[in-house]
Amino acid sequence: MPRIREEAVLPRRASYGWALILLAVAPLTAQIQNQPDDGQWPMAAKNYASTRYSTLGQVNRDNVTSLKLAWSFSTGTTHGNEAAPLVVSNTLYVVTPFPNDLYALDLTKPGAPMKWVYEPNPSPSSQGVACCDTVNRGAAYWNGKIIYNTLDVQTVAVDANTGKEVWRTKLGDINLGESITMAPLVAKGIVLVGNSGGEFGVRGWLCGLDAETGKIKWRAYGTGPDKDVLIGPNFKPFYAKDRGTDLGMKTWPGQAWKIGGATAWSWISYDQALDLFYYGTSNPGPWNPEQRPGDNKWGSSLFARRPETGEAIWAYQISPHDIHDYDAVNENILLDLAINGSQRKVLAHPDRDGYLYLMDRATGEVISAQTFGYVNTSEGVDLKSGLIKMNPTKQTGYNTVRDACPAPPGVKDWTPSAFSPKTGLIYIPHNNLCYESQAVQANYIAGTPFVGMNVRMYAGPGGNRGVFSAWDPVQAKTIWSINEAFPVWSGALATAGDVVFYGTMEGWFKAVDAQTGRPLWQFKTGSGIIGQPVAYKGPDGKEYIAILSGVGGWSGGVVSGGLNAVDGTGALGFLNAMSDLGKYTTKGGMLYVFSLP
Amino acid sequence: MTDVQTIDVGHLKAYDISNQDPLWWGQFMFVFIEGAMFAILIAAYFYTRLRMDVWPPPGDQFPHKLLPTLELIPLILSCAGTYWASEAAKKNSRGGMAGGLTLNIALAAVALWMRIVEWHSLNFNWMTDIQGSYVWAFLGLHTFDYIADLAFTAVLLLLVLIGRCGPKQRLGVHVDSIVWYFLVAIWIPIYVVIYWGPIIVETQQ
Amino acid sequence: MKTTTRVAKVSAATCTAFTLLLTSCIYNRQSAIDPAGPQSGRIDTLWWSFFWLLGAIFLIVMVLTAMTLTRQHRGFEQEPLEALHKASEKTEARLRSVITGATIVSIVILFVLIVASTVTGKANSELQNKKNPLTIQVTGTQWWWQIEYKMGDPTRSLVTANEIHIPVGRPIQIRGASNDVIHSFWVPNLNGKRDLIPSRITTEWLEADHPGAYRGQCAEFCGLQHAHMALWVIAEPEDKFNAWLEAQLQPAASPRTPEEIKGEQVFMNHACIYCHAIEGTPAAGQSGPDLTHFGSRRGIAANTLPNTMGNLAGWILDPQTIKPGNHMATIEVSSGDLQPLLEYLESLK
Amino acid sequence: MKLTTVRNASGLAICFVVIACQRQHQDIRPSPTQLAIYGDAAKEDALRPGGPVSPQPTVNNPYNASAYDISEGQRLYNWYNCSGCHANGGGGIGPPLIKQHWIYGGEPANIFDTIVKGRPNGMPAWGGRIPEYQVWEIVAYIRSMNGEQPRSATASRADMIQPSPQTLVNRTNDQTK
Amino acid sequence: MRASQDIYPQSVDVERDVEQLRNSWRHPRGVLGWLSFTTHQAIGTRYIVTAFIMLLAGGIEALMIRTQLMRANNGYLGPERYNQIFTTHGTTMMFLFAVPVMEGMAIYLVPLMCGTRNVAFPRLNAFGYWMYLFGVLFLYWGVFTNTAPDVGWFAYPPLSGPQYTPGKSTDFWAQMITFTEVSALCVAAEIIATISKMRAPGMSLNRMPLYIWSILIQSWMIIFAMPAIVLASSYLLSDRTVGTHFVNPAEGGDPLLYQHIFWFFGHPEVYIIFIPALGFVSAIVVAHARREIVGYTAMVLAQIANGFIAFGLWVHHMFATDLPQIGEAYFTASSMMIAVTSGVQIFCWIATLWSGRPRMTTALHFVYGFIAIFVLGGLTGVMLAAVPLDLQAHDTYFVVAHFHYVLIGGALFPLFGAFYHWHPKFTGRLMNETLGRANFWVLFAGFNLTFFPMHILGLKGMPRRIYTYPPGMGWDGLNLLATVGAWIIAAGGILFIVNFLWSRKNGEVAGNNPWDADSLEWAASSPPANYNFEYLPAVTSRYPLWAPREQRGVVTGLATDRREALVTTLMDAEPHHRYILPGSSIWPLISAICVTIGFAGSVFNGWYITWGAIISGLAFIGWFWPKRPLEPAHD
Repeated sequence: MPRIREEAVLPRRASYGWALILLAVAPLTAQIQNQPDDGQWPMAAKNYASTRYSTLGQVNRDNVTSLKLAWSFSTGTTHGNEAAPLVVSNTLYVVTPFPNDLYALDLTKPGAPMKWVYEPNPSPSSQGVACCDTVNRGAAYWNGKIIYNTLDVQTVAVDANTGKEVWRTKLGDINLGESITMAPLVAKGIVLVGNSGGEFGVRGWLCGLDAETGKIKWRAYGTGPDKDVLIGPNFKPFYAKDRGTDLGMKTWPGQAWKIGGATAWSWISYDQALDLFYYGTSNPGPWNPEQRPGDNKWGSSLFARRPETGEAIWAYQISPHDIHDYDAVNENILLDLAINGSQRKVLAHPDRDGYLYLMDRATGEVISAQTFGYVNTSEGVDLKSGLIKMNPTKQTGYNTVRDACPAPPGVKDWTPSAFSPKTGLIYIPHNNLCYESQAVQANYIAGTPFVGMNVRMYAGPGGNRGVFSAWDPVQAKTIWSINEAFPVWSGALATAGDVVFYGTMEGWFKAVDAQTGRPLWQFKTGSGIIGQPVAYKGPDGKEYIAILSGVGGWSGGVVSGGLNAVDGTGALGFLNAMSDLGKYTTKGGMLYVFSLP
Repeated sequence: MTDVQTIDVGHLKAYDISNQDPLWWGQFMFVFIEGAMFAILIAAYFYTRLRMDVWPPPGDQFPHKLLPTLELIPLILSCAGTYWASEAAKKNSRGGMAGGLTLNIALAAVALWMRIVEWHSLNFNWMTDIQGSYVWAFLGLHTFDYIADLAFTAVLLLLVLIGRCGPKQRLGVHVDSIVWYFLVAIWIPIYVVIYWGPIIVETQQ
Repeated sequence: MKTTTRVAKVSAATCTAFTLLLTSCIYNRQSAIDPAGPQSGRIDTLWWSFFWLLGAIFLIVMVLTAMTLTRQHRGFEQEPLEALHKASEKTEARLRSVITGATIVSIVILFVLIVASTVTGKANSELQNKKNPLTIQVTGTQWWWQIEYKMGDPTRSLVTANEIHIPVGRPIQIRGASNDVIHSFWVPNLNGKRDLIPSRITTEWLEADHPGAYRGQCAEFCGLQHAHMALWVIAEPEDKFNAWLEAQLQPAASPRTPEEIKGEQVFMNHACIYCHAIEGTPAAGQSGPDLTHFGSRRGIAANTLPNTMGNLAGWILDPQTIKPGNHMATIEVSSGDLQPLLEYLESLK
Repeated sequence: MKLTTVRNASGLAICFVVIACQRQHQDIRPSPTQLAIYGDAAKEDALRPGGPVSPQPTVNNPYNASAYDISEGQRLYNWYNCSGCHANGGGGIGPPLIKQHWIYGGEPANIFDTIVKGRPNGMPAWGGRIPEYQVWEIVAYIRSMNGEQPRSATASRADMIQPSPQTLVNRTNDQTK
Repeated sequence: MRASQDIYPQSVDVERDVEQLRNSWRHPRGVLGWLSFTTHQAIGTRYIVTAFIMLLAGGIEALMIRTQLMRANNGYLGPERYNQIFTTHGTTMMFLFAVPVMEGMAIYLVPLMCGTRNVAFPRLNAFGYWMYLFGVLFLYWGVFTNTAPDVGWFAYPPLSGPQYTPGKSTDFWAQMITFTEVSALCVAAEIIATISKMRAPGMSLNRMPLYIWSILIQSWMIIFAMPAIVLASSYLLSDRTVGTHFVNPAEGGDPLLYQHIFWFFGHPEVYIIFIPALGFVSAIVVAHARREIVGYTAMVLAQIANGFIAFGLWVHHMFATDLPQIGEAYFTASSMMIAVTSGVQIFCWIATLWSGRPRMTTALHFVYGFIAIFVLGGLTGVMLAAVPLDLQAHDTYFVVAHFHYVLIGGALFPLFGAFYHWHPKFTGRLMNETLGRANFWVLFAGFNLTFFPMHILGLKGMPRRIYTYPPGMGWDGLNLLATVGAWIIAAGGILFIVNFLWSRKNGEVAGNNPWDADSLEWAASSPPANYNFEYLPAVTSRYPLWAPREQRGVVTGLATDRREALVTTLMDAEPHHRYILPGSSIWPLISAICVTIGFAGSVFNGWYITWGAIISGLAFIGWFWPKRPLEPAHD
């Protein structure tokens, strides 16, 4: 799951990660979260709460129609450009897909010339273990350093001014199928990095690194005994189903947990007040559920941990025995909302299984879980037990299962949502896909995929493959939605100007009214958009909107990887749904920056 | 020696254009075989159908119903031509046979054209999935028989027109009519299966 | 000497065939009429009742048929058969009533047989109502058996191959599945056969009355090596079974001697690792039989050969001669590597 | 394709006999493996500095056009996880194998080389582990994906959900061209 | 007997009529002429000869199988070859020998027994034979090019599907089925038409010989059963060649559906084979016990019931597939019902023999052998109908023993009996009785030696279709015994061939009715003239040749200068109208060749279906194109 999703999610997630990292960089972060926006974008998600909300209001619903291209920059790579650019101190940083070059662009000069470029030269072989395109979702700024991950399982810190490498740490082994595509987050001086490779039979982990030295302080595995998962005496899951000792081992047959996935390949949020960070783990491996009876903890689970020690405080397994590859890796937006009259610290998690989980982020209690798209693989979440009720007729296995919705990319994949405090709405870029599948025996060979599923995806009810919708977390219902032909695989951006930005895979960059969803403005970029839009205040005081264009990822592999749609089971079945993408867009890799004239 | 008993049949007709002729029986047998095959195929279709949780299989369009339903009109009317020709054959009326066969062929050709147009609009083929396999089997087998009989009827018409039409050929016209009635009659259940089958048994969701 | 043996065998077999059908079947490790469980026991009883009843009918019919030769014309001599080619009305009527009577008798007998058969079938299906069943999934694969013990607790699930251990006196549910073509699971001493059909799960219940090793074999033609697809069912007392289960649940024994250590490396560095799994090592291939406790098994290559080091060497070096067409790759193992590999594999008790 | 033409031309062809023999041959007892790597078997680049050279030796696939070995190749393609990256030919993590343009050459010897030696951008090197004869069987299967094996030697489908219903039509048409 | 004026009415000119009949029924000359024959004697003979060659081929394959299984771990045949051989053996015996030989006998005998001149559609008859022959050549072309099918005569998917059996071997098998089913359907249709419409005047349904009844029932069974195998083989073939999904479970197909359809054909197939054989037995018993059958009505009803029940018990081949128990009970009951209907017939024969004056000819020897073997096979069949027993015996040598007892006992023994019985009619000479009896006893002993031990082998756990077995299973001795038996059967077969060849030249000249038998074929000369009868007979009883002379009759008034027969009504066989039979023609062969090109080519390339259909269509037009002068209109 992690790998698959990664491709799709790259642009937005990257931004999110960057933002988080910046926030983590101590005093600055606190300010960003709690004080008026300084117009910077220090981590992929803009802030620790992952709201992707910019308080800049210069571009508003009235004048957005006159938004013009200010300048552009080619990333020189044509694989999925999923990253969010960072803007710190009048410099814009952008990470490319493999070979993961880092560009620093000087915003003070016209046309934003390049200040420096950093080339980490990751091992080319790592491309062979990137499940869903060789994407990277972005960097994080911390204390004068840009910190990000390379595909070949390394984390690097680069001096933000000079582009010199500060430290580099190797965290895993590509020969075991590991890779990293996520944007790191820096909290309390700890760089949080998780691996990818849930489709390669890796054992998932999340590492805490010292942001100054790059030393590994702790490593929390996604499977295995409690000491590996860093579950200790303070671990208090809300639901009985998640309590017990060594569940990460006892819910697996034999030694299967050692190759059981549960990676952390996507977003991390951090609550400074509670001193907890939140992330989700990927699917258990292999995808073929017949080979791993049991709940397969801690695959497809949400974790709350302490940054310094990595110690788990609570966990909630969203999809026990995840049969549909519904990782739980999607972003967790940290909000303070009035629910039933009382103010609560919540976490909004739009999951791939189609439910938007609103949880108490201190305890892990699910407050509400409602579907935000068409779902027939499950019939609801029991708030008492925290268990999801799966639809038995859609259980994948050796017999073909047809018409299961949502498809493995979920109602929503990694593509991060934005939250606007002005409207109180969450803006969700998501999919409308169903699939048919048949399990086949997955053979484990280290460093090669460990999946065991033949899949064909196709458009869900209505025929549109993508949706962009606004969700009211309090009422738990969709306020408005826009259908798109292709899955909406970009991140979302909400601004104080009551405008919401997102991109489509045909290459349109769109602005819509945050209240009503009315389309306001659109611009056709050179390639399909799967990146994460950001807003920043330039040295000239103007508000700029930036977006990476460059199709790819899991969904766009048909174009970026030159895949052959004759085989619909290609790209883990996504090819079947995307066979016509090549008629709409070609490869690309370009940063577009817009402003009012 | 005593003579054995004698039955003189010299006065009997040398042929009989009716269901008493062995040729009629032979033709009936083949119709029967075809009918049995289509019956098993229809049974197999529903057996398969009931084993699937979703029908039609995802991705397959629901077949259009307008054109195939309209197709029934020329198809059923063509039987009138057949009937006319076969009655004329009994009465040895060349004009009647020619007229009947022409009408038959013309209407059948219209129906065939409509069928092929509709066939081309299907978004699945035999390799797509099980429904595709069955629909193409139905259409393929029936259309094959249909075209074959149409060709045979055309040859009969040609014989009638050029005057090489003895009792045997007239018997042929008569016998051909059962095949045609059969092809029309069997099309109706096939039509129901192909075009209404996807909605006859309720599928989940 | 061989000839003598064969002659002896021939004469023994001849006796068996024609005189001692009963005794010939008493000892057999893969026999339908040497029952070792309640299921096969009932079938055995049914078989013998059918055998005696139908055998008697056969004899009666044969005697009557023979009598048409020996007693011909009795009672009819006076009738002018040659002229008329028929008997008197009286005789015809008598014959007709005899035929009618015989028909009625056969219908009654068949009815009895149907009832007996249905009752036996019903009784055999009762086993599934017994408490404390053990579920074993048997997956047929060209050409070996994958055996999975399905416990409620996933950590106590077990994967092995070609050898099933069961506790005596406990009902066993066999869930039959197939990875490729149709196979049939058949351990005649315990119960009848059940097809393993891709896309379906079939079930069969069996139980062993007393300890023993019972051989089974694939009974549905499944391709080239249909003949070499055997398995053992080993029925043991509950405590012995539990001990076996505990041992099997452990990861593979670590190699101890230098030879074994080298053997492990040989295994990991050849294609073996792609297809076979040894729990506790990086080898986790699923395409071939699980070898975690290979050394404890009775046979290799789906019991084509007894599990000895010599046989194993032959099997590794040239599997296609021993079992032509099977899916074990012919890999090249150098002579220096072979012995350590053998020792390592045999050490996996 | 060519064979079809031959058949059409010769009507009831005696060559059927020959074809059938060859396609049907089941070499289930492969010759001992050598694990030789045909490093220079085929060049990836047509350009030769220094002017024209004498023809390169080409290594032929011993299992070309053998139905049994193509099907064995298909089994091994899945067993050795080729399908994990290349799916059923459409690609995903790895590039597609149903295609016209080969990064490292599409001749049997090139594909053999690619499998045995690996390629720098993520293709693992399988040499030394997968026996040589099996590599050739996989090569034969991969070539069949592109219609480069006689249709009479390739399977019409496998017993699994099919790669792509819509586009398979075109694929078949391509093959019959 | 020569045609002579004295036995016929004075009103006819026998000399002239016979002369004209000879002319109008004369076979064309030359190779091309030989290929154009359409008389039922010629076609029937061709069927029988081809089928016996297939019996020889299947027998050789059987010997190879038995030789391989002679001892444990035998290396005579490898698994590839063994699987091909046992598949070809089963396929040959079921499709290329048993059904065609029964059809051949029917084609030869039915017009004679019905008292008419030819079958209703002589050219279709020739076409059917050519299709059968090409089917034979097609399969054996595969066998000799190492493309023999190796998936069993039942070819269960998925093993026989595109994934697990690459190459063309199974396509050859499936297409061979198409050939034989076309042939069988042609024969069935023309036999039904002949029996229904062309019986001698007076031969009402209740006067039809039992053999005619059995063939009528068999033909109807073919009509009902063959469409199922058409579908099953088309499923397989189209899945294999063009990628349909009829048996692909992943895309919604079902391998068990194939089994259902296959056995919906496959079980009746067994009855299709042995119901005519029961007809042989009835004919032989009546003729050689020299008395009318006891319980004619019961026999007829039992046969009809057999025909119906045969379609209701196919699932007993599938008990091991875990079907619902209620269904199993039904199929157990229906399977056992067959024992009643078969039992009635056995009782009737025994009663007939009991009350008759049996003449212990070789033919009757084979009938006695038949009763012994068939009853045993039937009783083991009753055992197999019981689900619990079947679950043990299914797919073991017990079943092998059972169906060889039923098929060899139930079909081959009567067939040999029939051959000895009708040989004088076919050739004009009797077969040697001494050799014949030797032939019977060797066959009988060899048969039991081969197949009886297999019952025990099955119970001792030996599965079918294994190419070898390990030593120490307790199977060695019995297998050796069976192999010895198989070689003894082969010796019996050689005796038969010797007898046949010897008798062709040296057999005693038979005369029209050497057995003083009852049915009409014995009224024709031996061998029969192309036109069978100078004057078609008329009938007033069930046993026309045993009727007093004053009750016999003949038909006059049929044209003799062309091939003309009489059509009678269905029930009472009243004369209705005259019917002109077509003469010799090369077109059936041309059509068969065109169809063969389509069928054989489509295995390699789907377009051959289209091209084959077009050229076949042209050939059929040629076939039916009216030749000048048009036949006269008499009305």
